[in-house]
Amino acid sequence: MSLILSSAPHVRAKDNTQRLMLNVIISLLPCLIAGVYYFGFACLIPVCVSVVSAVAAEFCWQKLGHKKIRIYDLSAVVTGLLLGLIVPPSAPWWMMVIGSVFAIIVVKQLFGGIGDNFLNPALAARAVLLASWPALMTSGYNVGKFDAVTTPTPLLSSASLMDLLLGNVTGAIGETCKIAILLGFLYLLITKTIRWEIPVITLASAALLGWLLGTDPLTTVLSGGLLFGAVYMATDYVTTPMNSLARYLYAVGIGVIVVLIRKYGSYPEGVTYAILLMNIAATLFDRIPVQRIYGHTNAKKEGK
Amino acid sequence: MKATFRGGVHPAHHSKQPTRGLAIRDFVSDTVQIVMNMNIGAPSKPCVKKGDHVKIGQIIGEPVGGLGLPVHASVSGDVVAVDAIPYITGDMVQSVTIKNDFQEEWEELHPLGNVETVDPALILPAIKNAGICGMGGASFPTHVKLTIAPGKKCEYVLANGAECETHITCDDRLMQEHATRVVDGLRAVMRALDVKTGIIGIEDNKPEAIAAMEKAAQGRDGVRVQVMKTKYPQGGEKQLIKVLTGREVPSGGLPIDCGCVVVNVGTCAAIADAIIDGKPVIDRILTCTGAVRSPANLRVRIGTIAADVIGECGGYSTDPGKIFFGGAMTGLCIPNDSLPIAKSTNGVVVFTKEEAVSAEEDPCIRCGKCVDACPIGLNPYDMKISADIEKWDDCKKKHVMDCMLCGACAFICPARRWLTPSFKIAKQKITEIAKKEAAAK
Amino acid sequence: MNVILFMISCILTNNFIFNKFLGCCPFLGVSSKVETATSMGIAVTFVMTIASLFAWMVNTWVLVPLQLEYMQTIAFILIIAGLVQFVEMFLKKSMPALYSALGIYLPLITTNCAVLGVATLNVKEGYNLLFSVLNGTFSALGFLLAIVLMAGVRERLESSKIPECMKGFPISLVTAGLMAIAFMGFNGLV
Amino acid sequence: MSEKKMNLGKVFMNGVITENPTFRLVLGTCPTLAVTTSAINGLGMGAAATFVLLGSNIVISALRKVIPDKVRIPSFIVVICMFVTIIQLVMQAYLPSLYESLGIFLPLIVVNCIILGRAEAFASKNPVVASAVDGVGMGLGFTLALTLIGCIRELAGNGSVFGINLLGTSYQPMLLMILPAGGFLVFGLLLGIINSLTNRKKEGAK
Repeated sequence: MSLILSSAPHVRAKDNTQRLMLNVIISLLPCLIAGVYYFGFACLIPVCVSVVSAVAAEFCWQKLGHKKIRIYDLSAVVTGLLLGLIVPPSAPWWMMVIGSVFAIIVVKQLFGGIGDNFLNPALAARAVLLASWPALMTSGYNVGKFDAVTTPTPLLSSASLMDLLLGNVTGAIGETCKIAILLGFLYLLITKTIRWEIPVITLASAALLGWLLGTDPLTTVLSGGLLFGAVYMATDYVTTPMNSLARYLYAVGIGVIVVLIRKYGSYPEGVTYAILLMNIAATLFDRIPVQRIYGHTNAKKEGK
Repeated sequence: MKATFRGGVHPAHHSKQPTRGLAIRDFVSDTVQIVMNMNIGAPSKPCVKKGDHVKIGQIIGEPVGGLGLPVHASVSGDVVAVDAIPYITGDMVQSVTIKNDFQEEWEELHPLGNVETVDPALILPAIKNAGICGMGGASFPTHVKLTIAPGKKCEYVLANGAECETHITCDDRLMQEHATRVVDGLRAVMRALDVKTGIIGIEDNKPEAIAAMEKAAQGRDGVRVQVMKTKYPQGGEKQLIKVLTGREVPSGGLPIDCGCVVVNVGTCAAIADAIIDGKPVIDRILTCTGAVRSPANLRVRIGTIAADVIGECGGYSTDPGKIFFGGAMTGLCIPNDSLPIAKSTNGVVVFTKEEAVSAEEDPCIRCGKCVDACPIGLNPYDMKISADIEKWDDCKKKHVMDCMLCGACAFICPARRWLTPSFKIAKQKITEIAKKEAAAK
Repeated sequence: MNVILFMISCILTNNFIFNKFLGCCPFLGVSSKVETATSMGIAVTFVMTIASLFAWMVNTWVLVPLQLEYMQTIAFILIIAGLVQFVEMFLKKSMPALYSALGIYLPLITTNCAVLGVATLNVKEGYNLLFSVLNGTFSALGFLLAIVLMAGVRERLESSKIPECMKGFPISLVTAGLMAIAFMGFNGLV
Repeated sequence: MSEKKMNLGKVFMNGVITENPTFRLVLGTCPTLAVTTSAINGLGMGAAATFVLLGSNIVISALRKVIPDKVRIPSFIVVICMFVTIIQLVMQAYLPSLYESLGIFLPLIVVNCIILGRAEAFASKNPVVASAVDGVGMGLGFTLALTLIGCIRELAGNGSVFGINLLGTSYQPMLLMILPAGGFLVFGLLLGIINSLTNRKKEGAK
């Protein structure tokens, strides 16, 4: 009889990395379907190119570096899919390749691969694309149902709240239909993939500050990529703080910066930058000694 | 209101289903092998030799040192061997093997009578003489735990009926079938320590046990039942105290430092047996489940071989891949099924080959689930970083010594990181280093 | 209002590190621990504020009247070197606690191009006394913010599985680049 | 004599390759990042720094026995400053557009660690000729590095090198490359590539 000897615990929760990533992918499907509905099948091109090149980049890097091939953890697929959903539907294929490769190689693998990137790869790639080809990233929404519409920036359009909710506005492929995003959010909550705090606090703080500065709270929440960013980007495990209070601060920070950039900045949309900036600050937030350790009378005195 | 604590996880509760409704049944094997290190402290010294005839309850191992406990024969018959065997820890341990003659001859017992009327001063010595140690798995000598250091005061005695571990249902059955014994034991401890309040904490997934205990506690001085939320590690000493009294054990301290004493319900029953019947620990209730044909709650003699227990449960249902004593969260693996059960063994669980495969460590994805799960409020992610590069000093700064190795973080980790084993090593290393430093001084 | 906007722009939009590349050496060299990075940042803030003040005074009241503008660089570097010496001595005497925290960073600051840079920039932009000092202080605070954030990220990188060839400067530079991308979000904020 | 020449050659190559100030020692990062938005800027900056290095190395080496040890750093800075002021005035007069695009980084050559570093590490300990060769070598190494980074950034960010369009009109320039962030990224990635190449060489040698 050969018995395995191992240290406790002998059971593990059923959710592993791959499964969590799969949950995220499933939760993104409504957004993708809504994108196809509004922008036509053509918008699948940037999405597919982005996913394929992300996985290919990860595979090549690991193969060439003689590392363990980890593409089966699906994290590259998530990165590619997220990037594909936050670009305009007519984004050229070569731009998606550059974006995905940058996300996987520079933002993720150079720092050590999954878990070690300090920025959300998809968002960093979007920021790179936005800085490199601003014209391509802020126009090109006029495909599918929006052939005749020529509003360049979704934030400036005077769409009704209902249109915003349904996604009947121009914008990035996956960001417009808020109903689809909410469906995805619900799925992520039910499967316990993410916790509700970060999205809700982000949205609430943005709505509150927006309201103080004279914007209708619902418009703040439903316009642009805020909802998508709050649900899918701000909750990215790797780049959020670990402690609960730190997470709340992080979420508030995102909401505040989003509104400030929208209101005063030169970019029409600040979600990308807000989340990236808070990603950078995440490790500093984690230094705040927030959790009281059982049996320690004064957590603050203990230092970090 | 169902009380609970911060953090925690919900491991496979369905694992308890096979044995939940099964009544305790007696099983006496034809050979027992009784090891001498069943409790924390120095191993006892065998005082019988090969060929001796022993009766049930006869002392076969004499206590050594302050934490020592006597060991009693659990069957009557002839001693066939006194030798050293490798035990769970891998160390060689003295053991006494007795061939059961099934005559059930008992050594003369000295009952003390009703727990409400017995002289409180006699209770602690009786507990010691009965060889009682923590039956929930800790195996700390109970009489030592109940000896209150001067200057400290005990205000609560807590009976631990949480049974938050996976697979194990023996305490559940014990509370249902022997509720009065549990309350008797609790009362005995309360009287011995002159404590007014005794609380029995039970998780809400055991409604029958709660009903039975509430009934048994009726009319008993200062005893009440508190229902707790079902969550692992509800039965951890520190969590139990927090939930039942709102107090916290100071870091590095003992429950008594916050005025509490925690006794497992199984230990309570053993104490009651020792006072009322004068019976030492010769048997215990355990759950044998997993990949066995008919899982069961058994009352077995101390020293019964694991293979015999599994045989009594119909044998293996498939090729076993892993066997451990205790629940799946903290249980200890055994290298083969010829090891005997000890006083603190509350379960024998068999895993199939598929269940036994250890997951490979993936890179941490910083999901923070371990931080949320830690019932102590530590940051397992951070501690693991230091432990992996063997920076024990940093581990200590990150409070690894407060870790109680409950396994919640490792259970929840989606990257299957070996968090708890790393912390176990870190704690050992830090203790070793501290010892060395103390010796150098 | 102008003043406030100016201060914000110094810290965020025109960040010394991410936008002007001033003070990169200490930014890359002294950012491995958050604590030391903070000390360095504070020391720089201290020196940059005083240096802006003195450089402006010397430039406006001495160099310009005497038509010695071409001596600017020499004059400024001497002022800074002298100031750093003076600050060091002053701290040593009056605030030993602060000195022990900042002491080792002070000599490094002489050759920190951010300090000479801010003095030169003030003249180039034609700032008055108030704005020169504000520019000194708040640009330095921007440097402080950048170096502390950088240190936070680098502490995290310590436990990462960075490829061998990227360890050290390369990954720090890439990190700084990615941070600069994020800071671009502040473009046009003021 | 030939031995001496060998040494000088070694000193020269030391600056250009073995101890390339930018890629091996990672000194003078600020100008490296700031002015390399185009190849010509990189070249101009490199040339200016080379001139200062050469001048300061010669003067400091000549004065190395005169300057008291205690005040050597301030003296070095004054010498360097002198040459910086000269090059500043020269550029302003003859190359006003380059002078404008280099901006404050021209006076900041004073605090460039490469120059002070060479003064301290080499010129103050070696004879004039060797110091001059070292200055030129280091300066050339710096210039080459800056020009290389400038070329890459200009090519990707503008489609041209030294102002000559190479990639045609259909190329969509990657603007990021000529933004500050692009400077950090290109420099970092180049360093990484160079490290990995030298590591491979070392392993090959083993």
